[in-house]
Amino acid sequence: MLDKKGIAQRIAKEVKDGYYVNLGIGIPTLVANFVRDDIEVEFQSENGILGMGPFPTEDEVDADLINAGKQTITARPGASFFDSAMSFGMIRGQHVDLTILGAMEVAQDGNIANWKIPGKMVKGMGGAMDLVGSAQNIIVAMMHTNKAGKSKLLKSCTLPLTGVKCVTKIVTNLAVLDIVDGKFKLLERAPGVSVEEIKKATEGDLIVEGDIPEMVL
Amino acid sequence: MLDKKGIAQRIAKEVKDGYYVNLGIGIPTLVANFVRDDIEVEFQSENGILGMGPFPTEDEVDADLINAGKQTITARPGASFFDSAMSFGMIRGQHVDLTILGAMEVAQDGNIANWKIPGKMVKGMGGAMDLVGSAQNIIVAMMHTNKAGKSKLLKSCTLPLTGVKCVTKIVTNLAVLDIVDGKFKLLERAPGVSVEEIKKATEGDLIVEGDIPEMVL
Amino acid sequence: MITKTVNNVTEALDGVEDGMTFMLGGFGLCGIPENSISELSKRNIKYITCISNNAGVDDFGLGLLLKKNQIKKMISSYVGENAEFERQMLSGELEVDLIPQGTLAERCRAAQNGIPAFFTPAGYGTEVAEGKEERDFDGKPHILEEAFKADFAFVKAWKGDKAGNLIFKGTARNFNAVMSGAAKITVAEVEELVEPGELDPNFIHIPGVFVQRIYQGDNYEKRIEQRTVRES
Amino acid sequence: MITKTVNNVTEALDGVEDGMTFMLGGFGLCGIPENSISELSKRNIKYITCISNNAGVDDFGLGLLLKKNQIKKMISSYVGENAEFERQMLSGELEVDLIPQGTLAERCRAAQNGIPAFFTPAGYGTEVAEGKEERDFDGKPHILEEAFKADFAFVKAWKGDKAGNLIFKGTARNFNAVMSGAAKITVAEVEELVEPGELDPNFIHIPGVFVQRIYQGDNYEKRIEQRTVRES
Repeated sequence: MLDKKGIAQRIAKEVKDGYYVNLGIGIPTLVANFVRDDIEVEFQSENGILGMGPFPTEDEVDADLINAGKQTITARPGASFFDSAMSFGMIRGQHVDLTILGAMEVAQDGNIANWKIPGKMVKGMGGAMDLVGSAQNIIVAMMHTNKAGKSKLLKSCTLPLTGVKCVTKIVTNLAVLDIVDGKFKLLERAPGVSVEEIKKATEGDLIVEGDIPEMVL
Repeated sequence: MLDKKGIAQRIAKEVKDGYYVNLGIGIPTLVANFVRDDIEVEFQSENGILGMGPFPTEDEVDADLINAGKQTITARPGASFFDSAMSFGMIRGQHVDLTILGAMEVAQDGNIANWKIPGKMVKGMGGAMDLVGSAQNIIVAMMHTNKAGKSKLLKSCTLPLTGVKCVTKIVTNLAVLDIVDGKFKLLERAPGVSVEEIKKATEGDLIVEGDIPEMVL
Repeated sequence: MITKTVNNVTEALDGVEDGMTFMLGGFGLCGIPENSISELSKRNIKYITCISNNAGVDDFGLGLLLKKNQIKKMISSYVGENAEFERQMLSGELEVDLIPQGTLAERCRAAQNGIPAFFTPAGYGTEVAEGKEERDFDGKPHILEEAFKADFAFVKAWKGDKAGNLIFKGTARNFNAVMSGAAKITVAEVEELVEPGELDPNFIHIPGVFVQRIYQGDNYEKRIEQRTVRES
Repeated sequence: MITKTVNNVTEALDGVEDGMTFMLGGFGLCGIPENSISELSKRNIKYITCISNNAGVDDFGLGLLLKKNQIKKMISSYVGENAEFERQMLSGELEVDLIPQGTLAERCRAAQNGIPAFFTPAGYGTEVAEGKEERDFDGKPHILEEAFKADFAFVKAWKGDKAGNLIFKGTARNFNAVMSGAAKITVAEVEELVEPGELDPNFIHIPGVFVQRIYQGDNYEKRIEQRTVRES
């Protein structure tokens, strides 16, 4: 079974040379730490920077330079700053190659819910609806089940949706799955996790074809 | 009767302190020469400059600095350059206070035709349709009649339209007129021109109320 | 040169009234119009509708107005880093309209550019799409969104000149650039107000035509919400 | 850093084929992609649809392609400063679609930003509106216009870096900025190609993500159509 760091580490392997990537808050943010050194990748933050660098040193901290999580950041050589309309133009116009974000629920039709729990305080969707509404390559990073042990990979989402038919890949603490023909297709098992465990933790329809390899991190 | 320079000179009096002005090609271009020195006016050219200055000296000529008529220009202190989308955003968003352009025909309902004569070579509307489609303050600069002596101030335009119900004021070689309640309202006569002459040269309905003063240039 | 300078924040906010709709630039606390917000608080302008990506924190930014119950409605993409906000929202004192961030930005940009409405895929199939026209383009569903309408836009720039030209710094550009010219009156406060001609016309982010009033701000706190550093 | 540099114009135009739709930046001859146009002429690519504000002059700009009958259709706002253009248009050899300049710019910008369609007042009540949806907003009639679709955008910038970031100069920015990223592949030629980090990230006009290929242009003529001077 993977921890959050492990999920990020596995997702990092999906990041290809030449990709522009938008990372959501939470597990996705950790992905940047695990991207191979020998490929070129640029991170976009929707508040208006392309070419995000590491966190600043004390001396480098600049209140005018933050990421979408409001953390202080730095800019790499070749970076650029722009306004919010152009930033979402990049996203909506499908110029960003990969979007990695968290979810409360994912359904086998590719629907995703990650912004609102009725009856609870709602903070808002931020840029999530724009991202899932436009991105062609969306990886969801999440725990396979919630704290009560209930599956988060469902036949159909129960929470208010963030987007429809948009998720292409899911990496959880238990498995790597693609959405194929309206079902979850199991691709890899987390270290030490059996297909049976994954089946049990998945409420949606699961395609299991042949031997399912254990993932290599 | 006014010549083209006179028309431009009369229109210049409509340019008020603090106005951003877009000047069309032809007579309108001449308006800039007659604007009072004691007021602040900025000229916008739709190819991407606000704060157009005079033509350059030989030494100042820069191929990357032209106006919409493709003439070399200069930029005044406080000028800015921008792309074509933002330039027409200024126009469409009604940030430009006054548009002065030429016309082949103007009708008493405020319609204007200035881009196409069927059967003749058509060069295109350029930015004219965007300008007349959005500007709230449009002055037409033109000769009252065409070369054959036919009126260009009509009950209804005969040529393909550039815009509908948009013209507010017309300055010709004979008169200054406003469009009021779907008619031409005569405001001023050109020096030495009688009301009768204006009536004869105007095909559209003409409102003549009281004494019509001769214009002061 | 058409001069846009006003002497101080008091003049800059001339005409501001109860019940108006304001746009406020900034992302989190980054690039917020600190001086204009202070003045709105001081004047105790009430029943405000705020179009702003976020709602500040308890003791800074729009939190200052929330604390005094000046805000009637928030139109934002992400809120609630603010206990008082949460209390007012749950109690029903505060109306909240949550919309996708890119749609928020584009609706400002549409207002700035005279585009009354546009189609976007964001929010299709979600509650954001309720009551909105839906249409497919190239087989992909979209919804129709309209330009915002606001009385004042309050923005903050790094540098500005007396002609109203603005330059922003880093990620403080965000909504400040798209809100400039998107309301009836745009009020810009700047860290450094210079003479026309001092800013390179090739690198103006927002031309002065989009700005009605500009003033030199002061006492910028520029608070950081998540100071995150690495070992040097 | 993701590198966008290609070695020369030949590599830059890899994949260009007969029958494609191209966007070409520039206003008149100001800021046109001279090197890419030369290469299109040299390769004799035919049956082209060109989205370009103008059509060049007889012996320069798109006039070079017109002369060789490479262009099937022009989508422009103002044309015909060019005798050969006029001849081909009147003879019916050349299709011409004339659209308002602001609509042309916004349809490019829409393609760049993933907006499939938007409403504009330009052209309402004229033949431009024929066959288009009309709708009133605030009592004012508008028409619906759609984003362009193009295979390649050819743009020209003043400076660019290897990451594809672009900076334009003066009024040569025009359609070059709005066409960048508005086609499947954007090819930028620059007067000066520099290393990443040499351009100030705060003053990039077009971020590299909108550009697929960038190359150092050469032999820029930068012709002036209407050289107009005053006495010094």
